[in-house]
Amino acid sequence: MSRLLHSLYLIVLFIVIIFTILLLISPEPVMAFEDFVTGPFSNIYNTGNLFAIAAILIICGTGVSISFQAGLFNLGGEAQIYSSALVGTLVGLALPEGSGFFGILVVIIISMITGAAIATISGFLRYRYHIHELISSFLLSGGLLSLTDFLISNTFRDSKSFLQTTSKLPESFYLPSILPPSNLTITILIACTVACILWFWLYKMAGGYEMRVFGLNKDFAEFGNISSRRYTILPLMINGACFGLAGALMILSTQHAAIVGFSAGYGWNGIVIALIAANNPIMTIPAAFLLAWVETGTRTAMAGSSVSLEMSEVIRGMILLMITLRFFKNRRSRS
Amino acid sequence: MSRLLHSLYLIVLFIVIIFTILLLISPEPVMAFEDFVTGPFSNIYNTGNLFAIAAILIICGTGVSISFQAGLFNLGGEAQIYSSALVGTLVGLALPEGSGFFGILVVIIISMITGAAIATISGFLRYRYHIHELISSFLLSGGLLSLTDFLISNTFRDSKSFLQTTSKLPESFYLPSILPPSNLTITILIACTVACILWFWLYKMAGGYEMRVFGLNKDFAEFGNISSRRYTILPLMINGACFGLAGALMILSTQHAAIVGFSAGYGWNGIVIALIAANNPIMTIPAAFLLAWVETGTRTAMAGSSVSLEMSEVIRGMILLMITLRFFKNRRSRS
Amino acid sequence: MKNHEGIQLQHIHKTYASNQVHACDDISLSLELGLKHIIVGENGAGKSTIMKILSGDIRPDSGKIFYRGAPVSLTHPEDALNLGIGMIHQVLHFFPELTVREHLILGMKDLKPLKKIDSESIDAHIAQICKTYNISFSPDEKVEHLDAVSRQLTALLALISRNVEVFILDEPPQEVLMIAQRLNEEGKTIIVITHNINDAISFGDEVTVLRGGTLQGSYETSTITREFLANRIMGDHDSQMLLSGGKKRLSHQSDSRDLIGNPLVILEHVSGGDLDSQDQVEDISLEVGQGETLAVVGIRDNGLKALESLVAGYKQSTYRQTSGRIRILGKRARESSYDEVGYIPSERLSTGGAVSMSVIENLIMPWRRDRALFRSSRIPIYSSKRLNKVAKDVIRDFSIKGSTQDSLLSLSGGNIQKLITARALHHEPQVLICADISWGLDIKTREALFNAIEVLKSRGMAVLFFTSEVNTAIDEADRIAILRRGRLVSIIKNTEKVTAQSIGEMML
Amino acid sequence: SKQEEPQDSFNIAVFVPGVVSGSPIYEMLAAGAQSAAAEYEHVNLNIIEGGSNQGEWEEKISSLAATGKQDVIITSNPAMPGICAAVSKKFPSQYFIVMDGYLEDNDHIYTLRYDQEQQAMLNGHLAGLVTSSEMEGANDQLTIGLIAGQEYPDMLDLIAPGFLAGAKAVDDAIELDFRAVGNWYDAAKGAELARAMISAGVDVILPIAGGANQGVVTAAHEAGIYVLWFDANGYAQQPGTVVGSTSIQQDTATYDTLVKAIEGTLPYGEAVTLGLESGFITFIEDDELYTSYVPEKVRTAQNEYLEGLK
Ligand SMILES: Nc1ncnc2c1ncn2[C@@H]1O[C@H](COP(=O)(O)OP(=O)(O)OP(=O)(O)O)[C@@H](O)[C@H]1O
Ligand SMILES: Nc1ncnc2c1ncn2[C@@H]1O[C@H](COP(=O)(O)OP(=O)(O)OP(=O)(O)O)[C@@H](O)[C@H]1O
Ligand SMILES: [Mg+2]
Ligand SMILES: [Mg+2]
Repeated sequence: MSRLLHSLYLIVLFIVIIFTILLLISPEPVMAFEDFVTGPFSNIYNTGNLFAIAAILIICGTGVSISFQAGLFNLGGEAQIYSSALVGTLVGLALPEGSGFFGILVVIIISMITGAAIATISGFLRYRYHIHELISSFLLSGGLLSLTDFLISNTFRDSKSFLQTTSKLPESFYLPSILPPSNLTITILIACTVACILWFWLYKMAGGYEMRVFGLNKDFAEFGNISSRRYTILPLMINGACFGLAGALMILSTQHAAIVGFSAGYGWNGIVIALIAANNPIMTIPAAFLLAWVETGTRTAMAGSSVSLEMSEVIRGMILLMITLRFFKNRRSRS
Repeated sequence: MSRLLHSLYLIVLFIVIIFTILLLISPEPVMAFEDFVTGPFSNIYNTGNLFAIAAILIICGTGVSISFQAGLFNLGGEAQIYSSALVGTLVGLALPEGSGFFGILVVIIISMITGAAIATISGFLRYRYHIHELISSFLLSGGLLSLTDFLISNTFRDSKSFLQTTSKLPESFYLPSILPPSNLTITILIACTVACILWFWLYKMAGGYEMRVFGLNKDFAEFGNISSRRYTILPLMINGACFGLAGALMILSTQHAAIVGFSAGYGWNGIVIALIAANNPIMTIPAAFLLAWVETGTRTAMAGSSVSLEMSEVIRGMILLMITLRFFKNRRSRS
Repeated sequence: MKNHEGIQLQHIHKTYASNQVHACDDISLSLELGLKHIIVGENGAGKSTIMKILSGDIRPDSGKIFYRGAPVSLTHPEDALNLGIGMIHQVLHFFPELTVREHLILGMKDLKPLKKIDSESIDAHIAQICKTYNISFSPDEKVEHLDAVSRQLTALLALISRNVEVFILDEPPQEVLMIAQRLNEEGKTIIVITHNINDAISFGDEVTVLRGGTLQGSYETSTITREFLANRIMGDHDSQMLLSGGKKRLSHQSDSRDLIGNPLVILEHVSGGDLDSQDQVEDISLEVGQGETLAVVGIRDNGLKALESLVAGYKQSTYRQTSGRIRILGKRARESSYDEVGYIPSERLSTGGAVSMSVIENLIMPWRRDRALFRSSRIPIYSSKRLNKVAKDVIRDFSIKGSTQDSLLSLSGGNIQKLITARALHHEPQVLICADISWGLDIKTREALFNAIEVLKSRGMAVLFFTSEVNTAIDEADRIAILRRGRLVSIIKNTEKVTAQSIGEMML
Repeated sequence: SKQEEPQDSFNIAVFVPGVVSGSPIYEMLAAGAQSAAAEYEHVNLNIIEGGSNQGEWEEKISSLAATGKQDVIITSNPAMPGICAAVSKKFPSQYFIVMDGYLEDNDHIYTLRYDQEQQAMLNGHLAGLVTSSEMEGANDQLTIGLIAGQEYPDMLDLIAPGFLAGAKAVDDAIELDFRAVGNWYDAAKGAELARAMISAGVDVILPIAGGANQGVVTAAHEAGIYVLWFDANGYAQQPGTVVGSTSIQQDTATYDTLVKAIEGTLPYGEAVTLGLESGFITFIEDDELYTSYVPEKVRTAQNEYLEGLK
C-alpha cells in the first residue's frame, strides 16, 4: 500500500516538475505539457519512434550493464556504435543489391564484430598491460570518431548527396516495418530478445554467474578458479558487440546510410540507462522507455509550441536528471 | 643511461608513427610532417598560441586530476567551463568600463564560483542520494550547455554582432599580453601556479592526503574517519572551480566575449590530460604542452592544406593513444 | 551515581530493513568506565550490532545513548571517536595499498586539510607507542601484506594514537587482548566481544550475555562459573557436555587409530611463498593420511599463510612455489575438484565470498558447473528449485541463521564463517584444507562443526589445518607440525603430554 | 481553441535544419514566414529547429508531417528536397516548400532556389577587381581565395566555378585558392586557413563557412587584406575589411511563396530558379561602408558588370 502511495507521489511530483519547467519557458505551457505527455502517443508515427528509440537504448544499456557488472568501464560506446555502423554499411553497399535477409544478417554480424573488436582492444590492454579500460576506450573512441567522420565525409561520401553521408543501402536491406509510416521495425523485438538473453545468461547460467563474481570480488573469483582473462575481455567484447548491433540496427531500420554524427549520444545514453537500470538487462527495458518517452515528448512539445531547440534540450536534461534523482533516492531507501 | 635510450627510442617511435600516419593520409607527407613538427614554432604567433592553449589545458587537466584522485568522475567539464565563462562575462559587462585589475579579479572569482557550484551539485547528489556523479554531471552538463547556448544567442546576444555572442568586454578587462600578436597572456603563469599549488596540497598537506586515500577506496574510508562528505564534495568543487577559471581566462585573454560554443572540447581534453598525467597536477604541464603541440601542429599542417580537418583529429587521436599506451606501459614496468 | 559517569544504552531497538531481523530488542546496558567488559552470546545474538551502534557505525531505530551522563547522538564513527569511543571490527576495512604509517596518519585527530604532514614526528610517535605496548612491526609495511592479527594491531595502534578512552574489540585475537590488558591498567575502558568463555571469565570484570537480540543479564565475573555462563548463553541445553568437548572427544577416538592411513596430501621439499615479504617457507616435507588431522602451527606472516596458499594453489601471482613437489590425491594443487578437496581460506570475507551476493550464490561457487544444479543435464541453465534445495539443505545441516536469498552481508560474522565452512564440507571431500575454522564460531557451533569433521574423518577424510592458535591445534589435531621462520621444526603426535607451552617454545 | 476553427485555420511549420540564430539565411526564412503569417488571422506559425545532427532531420520532419495538422511545412537548404521527398512517400498528403533547394516533379513539393552561380560570379568579379587593384591591402599576385565550410555539390559545381569565372572576367590570369574548413563552426580553424592563404599571397577571400567566417575576418583584418560576404549584408562585420557583399532576399522570397501557399495559388510540383533579374539576388552597392572604403574606379567597374549580367 505505501509502495503504491509512494509511486503515486512520484508521478505527481514528476508532473509538477515538468509542468513548472514548461511554465517557465514555454509561451503555451498547458499545450506544451499536453504535447509532452500525450505527444508520444498522439499518432502512430510518434509512438513508433518512441519504440524505435527505446529499442536502440535497450541494446546499448544492456551492453553497458554487462561490462559494468564485470566491474569494467567502457567509455568508448560512441565510437563503437558509430564506427561499426559505418563498417556495416560499407559491407552492405559492397554486397549485391538484392541480398535481402542474408545481406541484413551480414551487415549485423559485421557491425557486431567491429564493435566487439574495438572494445576488445581495451579489454586486452587492461588484461595484458594493466592500462585502465576507461582510459583506453575513451581515447580510442576520440580517434575513431574523427576517423569515421573523415571516412564518411570524404572517402566514402555519396557525392550526389547534399548531406555528409555514404550512399544509401538498397531497399532489400531495410528491416521489415512495424507500424508504418514510423521508423519502427522489428528492432524492438531484437532488443528485448537481446536483453532477455543476456539477463538469462547473467543470472541463470554459469558464465554470467562467474562474470558477476569476478566483477564483485576478484579474490573470491580467483578462489573459485575463475579466469580473469576471460572476464576482462569477454564483457567488453559483449558490450562492444551490443553497440555494434545498435549501430547496425539504426542503419538498417532508420537511416539506411551512415550519415555524419547520426548516432551521437547513444554511447553515453547507454551508460545512463545501465545506471538507472542498476545494470540489470531486463530493467533496461523500462529505463529505455522512460528515456525514449522523454526524448519523443520533448520533441513533440517543441514541435507544437515553438520552444527553441536549446530550450527543449534543457527540459530534456532537467527531466532526465529528476528521474534519475527520484529513481536513485527511491532505490536507496529500499535497501 | 638505459633510461635515456628508452626516451630516445620513444621519440623515434613517435616520429615514425606520426610520419606513417601522414604518409597514409596526406598528399604531401613530407611537407605535412615538417608543418606538423616545426609549425608550432615557425612564428611567434603559433608559439604564443601553443602556450595559450597549453595554459588552459593545464588548468582543466589539474582540476580533473583532483576529482580523479578522489575517485570521482566529472563528465560535466564542458558545461562547467562554458556556463561559468558566460556568467563571468555578464558580470564583467555589468561592471564599470574601466574596472581594470579589480574587474578582472571579479570576473575570475565569479566564474570560479559558478563552475564550482555546478560541479558541487553532482557532489552533493552523490553524497546525499548516492547518485553517481558521472550521470548527474553528464546530464546536468547537457542541459546547461543548451541553456548557455540559448542565453548567448538570445537573451544576452549582442544585437550588433553577426556572431552569436555577447557584447565584448571593455579593454580594461583584457589580460596583459605576452608575445603579441599571439593570444598568449599571463594565463600560462597562472596555470603553472595553480598546478603547483594543487600539487602541493595533494602531496604535502593533510587534506590532499586524506583525499587521495579516500579516492583509493571509498568503502574503506570509514576506518580513517575521513569525512566522506568533505571528499565527495570538495574535489568536485575544486574541479569545477578550475573549469570556471579556465573559462574566465579564455574570455579575458582570447575571446573577450562569450561566443556560442567557444570552449567546446576543453572539458573532454581536461580528462585526457589528467589521464595522461596520471592525475598528477605537475605532470599536467608536460601533458598539456604535448597536447597543445599536437593541436597546433595539426592545425598548421592543415592550414598548409596538406591534411584535412577530420584527418588532423584522427592524427591527434592516434598520437594521444600512442602516448598513453607507451606512457602507461612504461610507468607500469617501473613500478 | 557511578552509572552516570559511564556509558548507558537505553531501550535500544534495531531491525535491519533488508531482512527484518530484529537484531536488538530493547537492550539496555550500563557500562562503567575503567572496567573490562565482556559481551557474549551465540552467533547472530546481536553482539556486533549493539556495539556498532555504540561506535556510531549503524544507527538504532530507537533508544538513547548516554556517555558520562550526557545524551549523545552517534551518526558516524567519527562522532564516537570524537567522544573517545573506538571500535575494532573483526573483519577490518583497510586500504590495501597504504602502509601502516599512512593508516595511522589517517587516524590523527589534529589533521587539518591545510596542515603539512610531518612524517618524522609521526614515526617517533609510532615508535613510542610500539615501545610502550611492546608491539613490533615496521611502519613501512603495506597493510595488504599484513596478516589478520597485525591488521588488528594496526587498527588498535590507530585508536591509541587518537587517544581513545573506550576500546570496543570485536573478537580480538590473544595478541590484542594482551595489549588491552595494559590499556586497562592505564585506566582505559575495554569492551570485548568473544566466544571464549575462559577468556571471558579470566579477563573480564563484568560480562553481559545476549541471546536472540535480547539482554540476558550482566554479571560480575568474580561471582559466576563457566557452567553458569554457558547456560546463560545457550539456554537450558546440555551446556555441560559442550564445555568439556575438545581434547576429550579426541582422546577417546584416536586410541583406535594409531596408524596413519594412506597419505592423501604429500609435500616434498617445498619452498616458496611471497618473494617480496617474510611470508615464505623452505624445504617443507609432510604427509597427511586418510582420517587424520594434521595441524600446522606457526606465525602467520612467517610462512603459515604462504604454506596455506601454496597447498591450496591460491594467489599464484603472489605466492610462487620455487621448488619441491605438492601432491594432493596424486594431483597438483588446484587440479582437484570440489568433491575431492575442500578449501576454507583464512581470509574469510575477502576471498571466501562476495558480500553483496546472496547466500545461494555464495554457496554454489565451487560446484557452479555441476549438472545437478541445471534444469536438465543438456541445457546448462540453473534451476531455481535445485539451487534452493541445495541452499536449504546446507542452511539446515549447519544451522545457519539467515535465508537463502539474503545477501552475505546481512549474516552475522559467525554465520558467514559457518556458510563458508559448510560450502567446503557439503560434498564430503576427501581432503580438507582449512585455516582457523573455528574462528568466530560460538561454542555450540564449534562443537557441531568439529563433530561433523570427525564424522567425515571416520570416512577417510584427511584434514590439513593451518592455525596460529596453539590451543586449537592441541584440541583438534592428531599430529602437530610446528613451523618456525618458514621451516618445519618438528612434527609431533598430539598426546596428553603435549602442552601449549611446549609447542609455543618450539615456535619461537 | 484549436478545435473551434479546424476548417479555417492554416498551419505552417517552419523546419530549420540547424538553429535560427546566427544563420542569416535561416533568420530570413523565419522572418519572411513570420511576416506572412502576421497578415492573416487564421494562420498559425510554428518554427521548429532541427539541430545540427543531419541524421535526425528526416525523422523530425516526419514527426511534423505525422501530426497531420500542418497545411504546409517549409524548410530551406539544398539537402532538404531529398529529405522531403522521402518523407512525402510516407505522408503522401503533406505539402512541402523547400527554399534554397531544387527538386522537380513531386506534386506535393514546391522548391525555389537562387542562382548561386550568378551570385558567386558577382562576388568573384569584385574579388578580381580588388586583387588587381591599387587598394592598400592588395598585392601584385593575382590569387583570390574561397573558404568553404565543406565541399558539397553546389559548392564544387556552381559556387566555386562561378566565383572564378567572375574573377576571370576581370583578368584571365587570376587563380583561385580553394579550401574547406571541414565544418561550419570552427572559427579558429577558419583563421588558420585564412592565414595560410594570406601567406600564399591571397589578398581577398570569400568565406562561406558559417561560424568559421568570423575567424577568416579576424585573420584578414590582422593582415590588412580583404573579405567578401555571401548571402547577407556583411559590411558591418569589419568595416574596411569586408569590401563587398552579395545578398539573397530569402525573407521576401519566403514571404511571397507562403502568401501564395496560404491563398492556395502555389503551384506545387514546380521548381523555380531565381536569377539576378528577379531581384532576389543582389550585390549591395548602397551601403555606406561600401562607398566609403572601396575606390570609385572599382565600384564603377563592378556596377557595369552587375548591370551587364541582368
Ligand atoms: N547488515 C545487516 N543486514 C541485515 N541483517 C543483519 C545485518 N547485520 C546483522 N544482521 C542480522 O542481525 C542479527 C544479529 O547480527 P550480529 O552481527 O549483531 O550478530 P552477532 O551477535 O555479532 O553474531 P556473530 O557472533 O555471529 O558475529 C543476525 O541475525 C544477522 O543476520
Ligand atoms: N568487509 C566487509 N564488508 C561488508 N560487510 C562486512 C564486512 N565484514 C563484515 N561485514 C558485515 O558486518 C557484520 C559483522 O561482521 P563482523 O565480522 O564484525 O562480525 P562479528 O560479529 O565480529 O563476527 P564473528 O561473530 O564471526 O566474530 C556481519 O553481518 C558482516 O556481514
Ligand atoms: Mg558479530
Ligand atoms: Mg593581388
